[in-house]
Amino acid sequence: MQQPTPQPTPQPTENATKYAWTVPPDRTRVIGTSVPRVDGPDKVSGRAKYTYDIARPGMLHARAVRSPHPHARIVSIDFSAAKAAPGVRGVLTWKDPGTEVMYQGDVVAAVAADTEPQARDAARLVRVEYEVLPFFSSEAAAMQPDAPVVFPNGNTQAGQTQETGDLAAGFAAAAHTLEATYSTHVITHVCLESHCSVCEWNGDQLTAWVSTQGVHASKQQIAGALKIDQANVRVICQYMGGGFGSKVTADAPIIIPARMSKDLGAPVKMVLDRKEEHLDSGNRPSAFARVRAGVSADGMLTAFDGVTWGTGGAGQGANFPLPYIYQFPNRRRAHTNVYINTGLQRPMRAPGHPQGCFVTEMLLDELADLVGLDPLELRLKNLPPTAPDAMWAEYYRMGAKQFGWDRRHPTGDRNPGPIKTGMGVSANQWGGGGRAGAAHVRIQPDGSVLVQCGSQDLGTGTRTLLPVIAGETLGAPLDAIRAEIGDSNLPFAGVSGGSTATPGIAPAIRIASGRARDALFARVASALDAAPEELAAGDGRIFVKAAPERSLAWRAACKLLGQEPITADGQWEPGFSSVNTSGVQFAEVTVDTETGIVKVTRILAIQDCGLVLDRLLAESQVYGGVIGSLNFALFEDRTLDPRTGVMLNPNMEHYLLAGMTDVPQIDVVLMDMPERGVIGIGEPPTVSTASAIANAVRNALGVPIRSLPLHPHRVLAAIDAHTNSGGGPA
Amino acid sequence: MAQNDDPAGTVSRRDFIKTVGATSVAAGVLAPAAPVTAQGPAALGPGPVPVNLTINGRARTLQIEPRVTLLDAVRDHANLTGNKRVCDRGTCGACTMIVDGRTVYSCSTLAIDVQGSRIRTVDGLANGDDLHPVQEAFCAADGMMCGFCTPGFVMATVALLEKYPKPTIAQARRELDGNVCRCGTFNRVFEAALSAGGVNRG
Amino acid sequence: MHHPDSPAVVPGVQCEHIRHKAMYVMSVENRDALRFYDAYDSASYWCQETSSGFGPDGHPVRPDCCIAGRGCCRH
Amino acid sequence: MKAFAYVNPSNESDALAALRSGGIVRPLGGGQDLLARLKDYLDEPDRLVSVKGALNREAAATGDGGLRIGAAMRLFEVAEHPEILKRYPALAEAASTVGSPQIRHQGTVGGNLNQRPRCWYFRQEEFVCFKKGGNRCFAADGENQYHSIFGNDGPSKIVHPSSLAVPLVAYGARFRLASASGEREVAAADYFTLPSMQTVQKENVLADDELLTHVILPAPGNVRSGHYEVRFKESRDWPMAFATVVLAMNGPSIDSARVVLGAVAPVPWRAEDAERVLRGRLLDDAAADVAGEAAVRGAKPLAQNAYKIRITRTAVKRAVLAAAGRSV
Repeated sequence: MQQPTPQPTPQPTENATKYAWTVPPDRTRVIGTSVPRVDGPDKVSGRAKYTYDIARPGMLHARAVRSPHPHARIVSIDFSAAKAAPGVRGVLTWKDPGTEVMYQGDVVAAVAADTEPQARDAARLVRVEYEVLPFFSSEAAAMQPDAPVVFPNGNTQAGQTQETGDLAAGFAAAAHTLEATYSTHVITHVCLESHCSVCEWNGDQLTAWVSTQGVHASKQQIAGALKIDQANVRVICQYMGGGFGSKVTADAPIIIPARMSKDLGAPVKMVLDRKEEHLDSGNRPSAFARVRAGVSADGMLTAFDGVTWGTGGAGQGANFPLPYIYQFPNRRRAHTNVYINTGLQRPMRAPGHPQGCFVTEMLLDELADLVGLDPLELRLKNLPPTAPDAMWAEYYRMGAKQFGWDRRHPTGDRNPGPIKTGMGVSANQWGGGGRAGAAHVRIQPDGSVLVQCGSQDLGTGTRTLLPVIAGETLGAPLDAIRAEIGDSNLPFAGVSGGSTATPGIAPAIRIASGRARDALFARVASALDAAPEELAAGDGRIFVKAAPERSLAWRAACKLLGQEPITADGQWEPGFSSVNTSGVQFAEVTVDTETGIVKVTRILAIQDCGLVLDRLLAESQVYGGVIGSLNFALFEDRTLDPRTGVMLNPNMEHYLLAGMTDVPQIDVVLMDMPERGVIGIGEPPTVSTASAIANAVRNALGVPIRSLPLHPHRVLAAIDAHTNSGGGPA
Repeated sequence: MAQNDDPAGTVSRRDFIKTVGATSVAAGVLAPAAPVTAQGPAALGPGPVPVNLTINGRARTLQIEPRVTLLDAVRDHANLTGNKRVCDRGTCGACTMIVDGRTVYSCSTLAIDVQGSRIRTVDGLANGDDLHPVQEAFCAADGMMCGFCTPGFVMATVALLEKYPKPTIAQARRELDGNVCRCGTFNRVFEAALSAGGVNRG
Repeated sequence: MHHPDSPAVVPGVQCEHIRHKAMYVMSVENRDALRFYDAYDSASYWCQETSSGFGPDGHPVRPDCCIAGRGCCRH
Repeated sequence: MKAFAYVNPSNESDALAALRSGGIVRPLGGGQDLLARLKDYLDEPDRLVSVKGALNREAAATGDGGLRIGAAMRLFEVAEHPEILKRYPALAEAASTVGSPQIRHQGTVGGNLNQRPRCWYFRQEEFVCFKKGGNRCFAADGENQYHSIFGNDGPSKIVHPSSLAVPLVAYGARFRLASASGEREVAAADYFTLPSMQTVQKENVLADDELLTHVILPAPGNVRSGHYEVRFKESRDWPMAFATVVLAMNGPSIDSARVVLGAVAPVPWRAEDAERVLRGRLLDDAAADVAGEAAVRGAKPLAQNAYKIRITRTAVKRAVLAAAGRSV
């Protein structure tokens, strides 16, 4: 593994001063208030058209034929019965006979028919003959020294050992050492809108409606896969039903309809069903860590020695950051990727971080007990130095007060009765800075404003950020501003991923809006008997800074443009956004020791995110991250049958997800740091909750549960082991 | 972690993996069915038959197969695409419609089986641009993110408030327990449910 | 993020068809990232030729094996 | 799902005739289980007979002080019915926790009793297990954490999925079964069948051309009942184990007891040891403890579900406490 090449931080430009986020004190601020999302009415009324809702005249429906086997060679594919079935218009071979399928759900072929049920019926009539091959359904199986060769470059791949400091000296300095193995499990993204697209050709021009995290990225990938010019592809995604990292790749559900629609001369739609979505649309890799760590008598971390492994499925890696955040001056880490025959991992909300966070935070709580320190104290002693992007110490102290940490009992609830309570904490960090964004702003003479940006809305509220930023900058009323996103014909923007979308596009929108505003000032200044630079905009008016009573209402000002609109463009520049967020979370749980059932009662999430653009939307991101992580901690768990490698819960019945009654009180504290500019927070809030919950369970029971999810059988087994080891009744 | 102690592939292939397609009969292949008994009602289908539905107050006749679910009939044949298909197995609630005053999973209801019922979908809730109070409350509280579960949650909340205009916390949680959100909007959906005003008993 | 994510794809070394998310994320580099933890590669890779995680030869797509010598590798 | 024909009879005799119309025919009640099975290609009938309009959906008093419930009564109606709430509260409680509001609005009494197993091997088309005419139970040595700890000597390790079956057995209910050639009554306790090689493809004695039309509850007498479900996830999930206890009281003492367990065996499981130890005891904390201990005596866990023993013990204990009017 290679270190990333550090690059110089770009220097702020002239625009960064000219259009800095600062707001004159003499007018109302839009940014940072709670503006309801502009497309809320469309979403609550069902008017919002997702890719899944798109219907085109003459549209056909494609359905994949998928391998039921975890590993097999395709011997033959017989389409004859499928071709004869009602409504069938075409078939496609995705993998040729002689090649191998590597996991259950791997695509072999596809059919297209007039209706979706016909396509589903016909796909079942495609007869595929397989030669079944050896496979692995678990990491342990693939790691056996005498395992058959299933993956040609090795069933496992060891990374380079990374070592910092002097491990032997670190352990020599330790008053206590701990050896333990921790693990987290595989979960799938479960986007409610499954992966889907509609592809339609007009001559050599392809229009693709895609449920995607990146309209421009999809355009590039589709063109690459089809070997056509990027200029001939247009990707549209007005609304999308969740991605969580899995919708960056242009995969079979896009390329199959693109190819079939070309061949068949009709638009083709392909929508995965829930089972396909679980099997073949990505997952979060598993993580195992066998750790030996040392701590000094006064609670300073001295040494960390970790051997880690995990699987990202059939040939993909599973690395994760470790140790996480806390400073071990002497450390060693050796990681091995293990390949098994399942669907491939894809980035999933904060890739790697929830795993590394779990291992490290669990370890820290155990070390704190060895030393006899409050776990919060141990953390405070071992954090990196405080910096604007590393405020954990301050947040821990603040959160402890708000959460009532002083009511936390020492490890093991001694109260009588079967229901035990506990508290836990955990920290997170994330980069959250982006640089890919361009925007176009047009002020029309009638006062209406068009803001365009080729980003897309993953659910974070991107569309709303356009009028919030433009409204703030232009001083125009929000309802005069129309936002256009989700179309690759709009100015370039990067994918909504890595929490980079907002920091990527917000500077571009700010600059384009600022330029448009300056152009407007130049055109209306004479009407206010002022020089352009003496003007300001806000609260729906253009006014003279020194004499605000000399003003023009927004529409009156725009009327002065005559017939000529103002247009302006902007691109990301440094100085409006930055990287790195820090956050902490507190969790309180009850554990029923007679059933093993964990209930989360309260979560406190403190998160910084630089400049808060829209408080309502930013808070929603934190709620969502917390609940996603609660699901990771307790409920969701991709379960494979060990004998056959077949997934047992590719549905939403046995693949458990929290419902209303399972969701606790969640208090969100957003730390507004406007001086840092915009930073994305889609990911960091989902890093910490699971480990805070697991630490709270440990605090309740007096015994750690080192594997997720915290299923009752694990909780009861831990209680039993503790009791049997003389730990007394938990 | 399960140990794969079984040498790969030794599970008998007779047990595992039914030959795909062996038992399938595609739509329309079956001959039209004859009446079942001399006195009983005739069997309809399996091919398309006229199905009469009253959706959002409007009567429609759709030519559909008996196997078509209410959800697919409304979406694909009546072109009302507000409610979504997510799990398609009656577990997630995105397809929630109100039939004769009560919430149902429209993915797990046959369209042909609810003829004569009053069917309400999210598409019929607003009056033009005038949103239903529940919809207003969802917007104000940001009770949505990606919005894909939202139509189902809105319908479940409408039914909740028509049943209990002033719900207790327990009633609200319970009546909304049949819906799942993956983005994690629960707290704000809940806020919306408790703050929505002006909903009459349906 | 400044992911120390996916550092391993180098133009001219790996196949030109290899893809991973960071190519499309365009995050800002953060020189301080490494003060918290060691570099790691959590990326998932795919092949633009096949639109899947397996190359035209059916074998997994990864920076360590999408290199010269593999039949389908292109520079 | 495979395309099928649909029949909508308006009375019982037409429905029963339609069941004999040839090909594979299935009755359609609320459809909450059946449609999922059809979509997963676990069942591919040629014809569905909608029975909601053909079967009774009322709860009516019987001459001897009992209650007769039509199989088409929906679960939310059971949960809210004043007579059921008053006289058979464990039944109302069981109905009130099934699935979700949407499922309770659609699901019927008959459908709840006759639904097929939720075993995740059974539910995946790829596994042709005993229940589908195959020659093994994949759960026996597979992922069996949710499977049976009692009655699992036979070929199938499922747990019976019905929530209503457990209180109905505990209250001593009988089921009326009708076919075109006649009708019969079967005790709820005899309706559900432990799997043998001969019976493994079904979970009860209902013939393919029969319908379960009514549930008949005897007069409850001087009983106290309690019901407790252990649920990992509270929203829309299956209980991991649950128990109904019905205690015939003689003043403060228990005269006789019925203790029935759910989600632990291929049938609603009578915990006869627990019934024995409760007999003649005062209804108190100690009774709850000993009943819990006795109820799991003889449990035979599979490789991954020993934890269910503790959960089951807890369910029984808490059900007894609930009968005593106490909550945990």
